[in-house]
Amino acid sequence: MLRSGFVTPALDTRWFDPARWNILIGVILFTSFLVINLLRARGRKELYVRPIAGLKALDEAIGRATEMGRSVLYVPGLSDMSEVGTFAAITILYRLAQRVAEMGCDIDVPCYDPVVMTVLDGAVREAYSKVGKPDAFRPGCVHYVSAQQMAYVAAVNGFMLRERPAANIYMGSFYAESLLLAETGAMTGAIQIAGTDKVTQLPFFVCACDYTLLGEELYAASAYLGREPVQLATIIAQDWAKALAAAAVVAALALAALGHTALMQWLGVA
Amino acid sequence: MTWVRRLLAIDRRIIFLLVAAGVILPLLHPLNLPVTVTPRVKAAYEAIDALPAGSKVLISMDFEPDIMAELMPMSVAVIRHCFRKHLQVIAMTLYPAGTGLGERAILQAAKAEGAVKNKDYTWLGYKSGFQVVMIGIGENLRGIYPVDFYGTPLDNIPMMRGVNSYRQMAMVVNLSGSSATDYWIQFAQGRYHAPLVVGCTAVMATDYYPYLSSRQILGLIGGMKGAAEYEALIGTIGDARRGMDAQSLVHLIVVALVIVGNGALFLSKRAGDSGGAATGSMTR
Amino acid sequence: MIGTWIAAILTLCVFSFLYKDNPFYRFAEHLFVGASAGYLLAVQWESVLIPNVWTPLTKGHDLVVLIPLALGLMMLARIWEKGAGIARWSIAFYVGIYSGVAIPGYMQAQIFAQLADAAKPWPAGWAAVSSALVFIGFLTVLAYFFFSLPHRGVHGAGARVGIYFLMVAFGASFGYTVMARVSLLISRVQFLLRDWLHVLPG
Amino acid sequence: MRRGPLLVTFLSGVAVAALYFIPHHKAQALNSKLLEWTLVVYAFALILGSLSLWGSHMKKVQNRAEGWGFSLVTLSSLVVITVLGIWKGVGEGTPVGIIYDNINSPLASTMFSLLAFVIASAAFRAFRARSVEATLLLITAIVMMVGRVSIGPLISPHLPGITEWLLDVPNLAAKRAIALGVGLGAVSTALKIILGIEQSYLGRS
Repeated sequence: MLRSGFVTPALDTRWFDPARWNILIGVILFTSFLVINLLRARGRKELYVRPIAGLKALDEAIGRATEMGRSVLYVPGLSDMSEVGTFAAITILYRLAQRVAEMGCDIDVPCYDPVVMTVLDGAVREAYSKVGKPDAFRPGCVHYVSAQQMAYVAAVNGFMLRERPAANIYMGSFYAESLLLAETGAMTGAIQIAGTDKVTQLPFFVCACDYTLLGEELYAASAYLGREPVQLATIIAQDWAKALAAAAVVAALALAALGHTALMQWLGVA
Repeated sequence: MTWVRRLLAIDRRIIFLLVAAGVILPLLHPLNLPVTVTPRVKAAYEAIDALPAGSKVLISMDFEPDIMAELMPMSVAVIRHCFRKHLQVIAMTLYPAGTGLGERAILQAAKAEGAVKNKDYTWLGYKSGFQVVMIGIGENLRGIYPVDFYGTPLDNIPMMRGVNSYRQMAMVVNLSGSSATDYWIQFAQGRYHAPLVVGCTAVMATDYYPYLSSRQILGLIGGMKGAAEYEALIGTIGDARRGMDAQSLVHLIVVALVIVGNGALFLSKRAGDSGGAATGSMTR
Repeated sequence: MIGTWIAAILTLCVFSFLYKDNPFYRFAEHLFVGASAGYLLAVQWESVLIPNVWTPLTKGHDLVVLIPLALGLMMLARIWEKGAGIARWSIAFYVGIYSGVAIPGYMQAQIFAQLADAAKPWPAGWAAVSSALVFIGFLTVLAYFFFSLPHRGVHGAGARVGIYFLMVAFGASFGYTVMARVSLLISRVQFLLRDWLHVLPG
Repeated sequence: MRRGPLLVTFLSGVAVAALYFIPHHKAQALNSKLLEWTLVVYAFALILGSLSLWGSHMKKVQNRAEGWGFSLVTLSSLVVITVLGIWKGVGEGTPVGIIYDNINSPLASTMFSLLAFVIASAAFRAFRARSVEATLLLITAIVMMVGRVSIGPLISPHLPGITEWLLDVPNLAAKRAIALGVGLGAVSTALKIILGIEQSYLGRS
């Protein structure tokens, strides 16, 4: 039966929405996991994280591009800052650009979102000067192409066929255009590494690219590339949260089977 | 075994020619194959069908020309269904490029069902901001849309009197090909608890099954097949059903290609050729 | 009529990309980049700069609008080399706002909504088998995504099963998507055959 | 020079995150006001982006670099449509509206339709039974493809049911676990930015 309507007071004057307790506790718990692991990471030199094939391949890809004297193409995704996948694309490029600067090969970063372009331009300049080669930075390598999905893809596809970069790297939030980019790149024979948080596009990157970072691996990538213990600590915090989430589901199911559905309700109210 | 190796590495362009033939031929000589209605599309149809006459339905057509193929016939079918049930359609879009399409869908449906502007439907047009618009509609519709697409203030439109947020709307229908749907779920349904039906491209549909099973959305129309099913439910033959014949043919071509590819791989393996070194992700 | 001809010729220019890169495709590509950039600028002018900045400032004398205007101009300062330092402030604001939106937003829609759904009691009878499989799939794919544990022993076996679930999920998604892509081609061919060449009924 | 912007990120981030939990109408008004401000910043960033686009193509034309004729096409269409759009608007019936329907729209939907071709070539290339995982991917995709079109039910009445099951069970399970992981990764990334652990977005002039 469809509810006829929902009654909320004309002007809400509450200072806290009790229905959102679970979200608040979730945020507090997660922040505490993060802080605890940051403190633990201070002293430690090396933190174990399992190898991710796609990230090892990044070094090979840049090496190959340098040997062949051809450029690396970095596609930071087709979304703006409201998608956190775009933040991941920024943090990954910052560390990747340092390797590119060290190896001395060229990098091209066509951008979809103008705000992301300004951020990436600054991040790549920072990367070049961090490895002591500020003058090797080629102004214009990070450039705005179009904030229209298919105009962007048309331009990047044209670039791939004409400039023939040796490695195509797709990181960030992608939508239906993912396969059009990846399959065009496959036609040119470049080594292709992709990573996206958009679940719908994972099958296409897995099929068309050589290596693919699945969902959460995109967010772990920048920490992996940086190897700084502080960054790796945030990944361990994510693992703790995953373990807690899995335990909460198991507990809620077990309790519900025994008749107590309190935990299940608590998870659901939002 | 050279023909096997040639088969393994068919030139892409031959595959492209096969796909082109698979689409063009059935459009020129329709096969009219049957359409089976799936539960999720039926749920969307029933959620709208259950609304009493005169209820306000907010329809947000958040798609651009590049995915109008699936969502245009779907929009026309849903809007025609609303007009038949004498529901009052408030239509809008969150995409600048969706303005022309949304208006065309409404005019096509209105012509077919004899609906009248400002009495049976209001076209609000485009407003940028995604979440800002959705939160705005929850707080104060006139703050976001002071006037409709044609510049008429909402207060001068008979059907819009008294309508200023989700509370006065019996249903929100979001037809989208992008993350707009996630935000409609998060804000319109999550924050303001508006009943929500979603229509989306086939590729996105699988990701919204969790939201359907958690009752965050009441129905889900997925892709051209969903649109064809909806056309069948309201008894019309639109572009969706004509396209389904071409779909069947192209799907069979792709399946045949995959089988041929694996057959060639099997033969070449038996002949001792390794069939190319396996590098990279799981499918290599 | 001319419009249909222009659209049809541009459609063929893009299709020519399938054969190989050629001047026709390159023309369509460059026209598209320019036209879409121009269109988006005009849309922003009409739907943001005028209603959210110009009108409140001139008509409503709403001085609060000076803040976003200032942030916008600081972003624009980036055109000059030394302007990047100034632009950093509006980038910080922009990034801060959307990080703030993301934390509760993702916590609710991506985390708690999924957990609530995963914790739903299983239906009786045969459907329980499916729910059990969903539960096992959920845990094993999660096991695959653990970073700080090597894929060895029980955890390794779990991750292995998780990969199988992932592959079935990707296969299902890929197969499911073929239809959506083919429908895009169907509508373009319908445009060429019906609106341009008039060889289709209806 | 970074202390100030980092503070702005922290304050605006914490403010908006907190406002999520405060339903007070004044708080929500502030929340939508802050989001509205980002629209204005985006508009100016778009102007900046378009100027950079103009600059890169203009340089190609001035140096008569290879393909400068095509850059002229981009420059002229950019200017014509921006000026016309600002002058006469972009809605249906305006000059830019007509240009949109006959240039932008067909180009966009035709680029999109190329996916029908590349999905076939990708399927042919990737669906090879080379390993257990690849075989699972291949079989599921074929069952899904055949099951979803009108031919499916003719082959076996259970096929549509199987495709639904594939989407309701394995696909749902894997997607839910990935969504949970993405959610945690996103919250972690956003937190790193607000707390200043991740500063690469501030870059260097």
